[in-house]
Amino acid sequence: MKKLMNDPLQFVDETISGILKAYPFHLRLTKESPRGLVRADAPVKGKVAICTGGGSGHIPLFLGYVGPGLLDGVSIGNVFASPSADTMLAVTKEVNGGAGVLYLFGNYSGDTMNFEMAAEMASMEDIPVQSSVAADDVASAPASQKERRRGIAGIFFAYKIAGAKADTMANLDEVKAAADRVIANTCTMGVALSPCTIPAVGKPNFTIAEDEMEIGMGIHGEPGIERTKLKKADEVAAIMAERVINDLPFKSGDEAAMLMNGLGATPPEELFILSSKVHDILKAHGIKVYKTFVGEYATSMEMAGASLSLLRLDDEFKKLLDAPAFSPFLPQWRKS
Amino acid sequence: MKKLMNDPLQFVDETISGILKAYPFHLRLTKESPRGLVRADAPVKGKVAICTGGGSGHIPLFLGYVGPGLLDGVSIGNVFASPSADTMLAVTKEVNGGAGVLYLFGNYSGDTMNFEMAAEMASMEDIPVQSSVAADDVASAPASQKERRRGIAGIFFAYKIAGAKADTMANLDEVKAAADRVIANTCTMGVALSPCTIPAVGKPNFTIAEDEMEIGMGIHGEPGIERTKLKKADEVAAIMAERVINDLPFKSGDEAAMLMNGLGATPPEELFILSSKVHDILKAHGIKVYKTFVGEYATSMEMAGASLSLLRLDDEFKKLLDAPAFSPFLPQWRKS
Amino acid sequence: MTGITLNRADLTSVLIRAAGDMKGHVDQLRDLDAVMGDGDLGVTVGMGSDAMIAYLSAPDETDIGKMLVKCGMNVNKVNPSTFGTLQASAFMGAGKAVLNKTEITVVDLISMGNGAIDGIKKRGKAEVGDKTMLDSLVPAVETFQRSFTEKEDIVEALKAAVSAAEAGMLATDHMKAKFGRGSWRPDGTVGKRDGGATAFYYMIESFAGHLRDLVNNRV
Amino acid sequence: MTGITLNRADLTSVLIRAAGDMKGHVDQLRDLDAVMGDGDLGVTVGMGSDAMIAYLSAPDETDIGKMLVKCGMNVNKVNPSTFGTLQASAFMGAGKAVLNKTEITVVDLISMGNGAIDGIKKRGKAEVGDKTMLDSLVPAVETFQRSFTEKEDIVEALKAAVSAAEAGMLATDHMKAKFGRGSWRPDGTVGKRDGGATAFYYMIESFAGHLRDLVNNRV
Ligand SMILES: Nc1ncnc2c1ncn2[C@@H]1O[C@H](COP(=O)(O)OP(=O)(O)O)[C@@H](O)[C@H]1O
Ligand SMILES: Nc1ncnc2c1ncn2[C@@H]1O[C@H](COP(=O)(O)OP(=O)(O)O)[C@@H](O)[C@H]1O
Ligand SMILES: [Mg+2]
Ligand SMILES: [Mg+2]
Ligand SMILES: [Mg+2]
Ligand SMILES: [Mg+2]
Repeated sequence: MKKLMNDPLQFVDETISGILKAYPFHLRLTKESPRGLVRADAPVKGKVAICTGGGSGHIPLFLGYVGPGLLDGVSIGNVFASPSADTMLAVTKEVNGGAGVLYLFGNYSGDTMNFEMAAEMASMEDIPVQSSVAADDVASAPASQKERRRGIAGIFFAYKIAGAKADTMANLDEVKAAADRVIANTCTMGVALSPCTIPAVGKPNFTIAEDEMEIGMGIHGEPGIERTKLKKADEVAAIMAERVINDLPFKSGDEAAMLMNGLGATPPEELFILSSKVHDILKAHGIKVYKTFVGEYATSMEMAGASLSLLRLDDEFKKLLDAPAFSPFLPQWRKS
Repeated sequence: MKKLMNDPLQFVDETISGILKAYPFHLRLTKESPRGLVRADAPVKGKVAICTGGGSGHIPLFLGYVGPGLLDGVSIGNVFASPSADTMLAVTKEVNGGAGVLYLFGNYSGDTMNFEMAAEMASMEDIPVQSSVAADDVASAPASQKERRRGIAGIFFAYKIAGAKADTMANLDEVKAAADRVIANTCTMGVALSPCTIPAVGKPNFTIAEDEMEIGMGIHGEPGIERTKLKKADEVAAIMAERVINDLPFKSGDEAAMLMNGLGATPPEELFILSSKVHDILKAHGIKVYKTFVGEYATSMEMAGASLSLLRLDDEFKKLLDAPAFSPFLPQWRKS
Repeated sequence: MTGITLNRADLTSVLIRAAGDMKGHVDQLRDLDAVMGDGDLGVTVGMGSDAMIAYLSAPDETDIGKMLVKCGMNVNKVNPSTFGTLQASAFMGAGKAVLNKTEITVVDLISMGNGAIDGIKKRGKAEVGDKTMLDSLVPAVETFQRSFTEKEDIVEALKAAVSAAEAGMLATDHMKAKFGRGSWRPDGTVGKRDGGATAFYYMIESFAGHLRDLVNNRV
Repeated sequence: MTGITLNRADLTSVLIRAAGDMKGHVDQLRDLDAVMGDGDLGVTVGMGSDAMIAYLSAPDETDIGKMLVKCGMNVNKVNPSTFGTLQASAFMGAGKAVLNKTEITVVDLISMGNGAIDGIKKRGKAEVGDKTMLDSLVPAVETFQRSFTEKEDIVEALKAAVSAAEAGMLATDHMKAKFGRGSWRPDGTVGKRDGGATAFYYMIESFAGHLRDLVNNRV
């Protein structure tokens, strides 16, 4: 294990400490939990607050999405492990601006159960809470069982659009509806080339040969669809694109936002080579790309690999996607 | 070599193609060279234009720094190889808005000589050109021979500040003076944990044992100061910080901007653990951090490692550092 | 041997000892979880046991129900993994069944068992047969209840419960995982024993054993 | 054998053949560069030679000076590495020394050699002794000039120049690199031969050999 770290058991807390020192204008800890972070200006009066949370090791997921135009608070678990319900409750209490709280998180059983517990505790404190669960990984279950799918990088679109919706002062039901609609219209598929190591475990989470890749692998190393010889970028792009396009399915005439996400060790150059091919494939299918995002939006520490997410757009989504938002963890984007 | 690519000899051109498809609103090719990129709205009338360039494999260096508030054009070489003087000339002609052009690039002999040639050709076309050469790597030569040092991640500060200075409609001499002053006040030091592979070469550019690191290694794998056993993050942070602080030297009472840069495969979590410790060390030295940047600002493809850059600030630098700027390759920042 | 009652100290001593025993099984649990899941079950159970021991050694509630709820919350705090959360839900469900009591009877014990099952089912949505901890817990509680109702012999009932838990655990070998990480490749789970069911079997076995000792000592 | 003149076709045929020969040395050059530098010198020299051959096979300038300048620009275009850029500078310097000529004499050849040296020095700032290509080129040009001035025998002068280039190349073994990648650890370069000096030695040797053949055929 070759990591720049100190005590593996302090990995998460030291990361949080570095983030707070780097961006004190941006984030602060909750009073009740050292694993809860909220916008420095939380709560925003009258606005629906959005909270997320999940295991560490995925930066910018999850804490990098907290900020104006995005989310209000985040609960941070150990590496690849859910945060606890009481951290979630602490965050909920500090972000609630009187309009209720949406929990928006990825579909993993630990996270789901803890957010459920937190929601029950919050309702005992008279804070209205709703939940939206992102489940975009087409490789993890058939389309007919979408609710069983893992949540991966496509949650970025839900964060961005729900965050912008909340900024319009929409009510809790409306913000949840926007998030759910994004989730229903987002499909993602990934490939992994190399493993990563949980600091406290000390050895790689899976093994893969020098000339192999795994298609459809999850961001914690969950099994994919197929393990094959390493393919050319254009073939990999085609595998991801065809699978994602056919899942929703996306149709000729659709407009889409595209995210080519890097898992950690894969250089931007390779991501652009992949996304170049995906652009060509989408064009051939008559699907128009309204906006492209390329970079690291959901990582697995030093894992090599990439994922492609597509969101089907409508006019409301376009407007909300273009709305201003700020986080020092995210690349800049521009109105299209 | 485990890369998501097609023909290694097309690596750079396919990357550029992906970038242009992803960000058509942001960048366009020069008419005369397929390796020259300029701001979509170039030339900006009356503004001093700033050009950079260098080898590929370092994204966001170099092309990611082209944009409003930053640079106007970039020349792109093969992986780790200088671009050609005629590409530089093509870029120069398309960005010149009538106020002249500053070449701002890192200190490598191929780049230096080609920018010199380009400057001579530009002057034959009556375009006034000046050059500023970034040489911030304290590990590459003693402070007494600063002009021999390699240019690495610290060039980010020169880009940001010179870009903002040019936006004030300062003249060419003033923009060059700002860039030179940043360069004189920037020190960087890096460590590398693993090699990277030039696609056309196909094997790693150096070898290093599973339990070793190289202190002071350059971003192409140039020799460092010392190869040692892998140390704890706090020790690594201390080695980098002490060396950088003592080089300028930074003194108690100084204000600084800090960049903790990842070389590619090192996860953000580890960068924050390092930067946390650097914050503590700077505090102990009485140096105040005005602004912190953590992330990938100058990479070496899939190399693992990090570098620390410090810039000594004055009031003008602070104002220029805070000025707005845009690139889809860079994380967002905020006025301090 | 029917009319036994347990006070708070009795219950905490049994639970603390059972939690201590669990730490002898962490390596096996890690290995079982590594086959179908992510291999953290050993760590998870270890941390949960430490949290139980820490809280129950100096509980801040006299009400047994509230104490169990709080014990669950402490388990969840240090161990919000799937297992930890469901274990916490089990404690909270058990606690809710005996709120406001400072002494419990065997009938209360049965309610606690059913409360634990309800807590897990409500949180995890799984049923018996889905290859989870429920596959050892549910038969144990059911058997305990049936045996005690029929024979009114707690020692006998505890023995039967442990056997039922063991049979349930062994039966998971043949099941397909419907929940948790194994569920993404359910066919790959057939022929493999479920870690969560195994952990609950050991918990039940230890709890029953220490409770029997206590009962026997009292006679 | 003094009064030889070369037209454009003579010069291009000699240069094209010399460039072709260079491709037989790329592996050795790669290995030399890998020791002190980044190992791209083989690729670099190969690409530069291809560019030379391509341009000189159908030059679009009748003026020998302009043709050499453009040849240099083409070399730089495909190969803007340190070596390629300096090789381009050498061509441009040589070309500038014979602008507006469609035929050249041996005296012009000497001017071209000095122009090439000036081009490299101006661009690279290095001097003889700094462990660079200048260490084989400069003695070759100086020796050629001296020998031809003394004896007016071009064949003799070419032989002397090649020997001087070789001696210069061998002398780089003992030098410390002041420029290029080796200069960041100069002590580590002692005992190692410079790749750039070696490449220039081979270029000089081939150029001289093919020129001698041409001269001999003419007699
Ligand atoms: N929905 C569920 N309901 C009940 N038990 C479950 C459920 N999902 C998983 N389990 C149990 O939890 C065990 C795995 O726990 P753990 O290792 O903590 O999971 P993870 O690492 O995925 O968070 C499984 O062996 C199974 O017995
Ligand atoms: N400033 C200089 N002046 C003259 N020759 C130089 C200079 N710097 C390097 N060289 C020569 O160039 C050779 C290396 O060329 P090359 O491999 O292209 O360099 P790089 O890969 O660093 O761009 C060296 O062996 C040396 O002979
Ligand atoms: Mg887990
Ligand atoms: Mg597990
Ligand atoms: Mg090179
Ligand atoms: Mg080289």
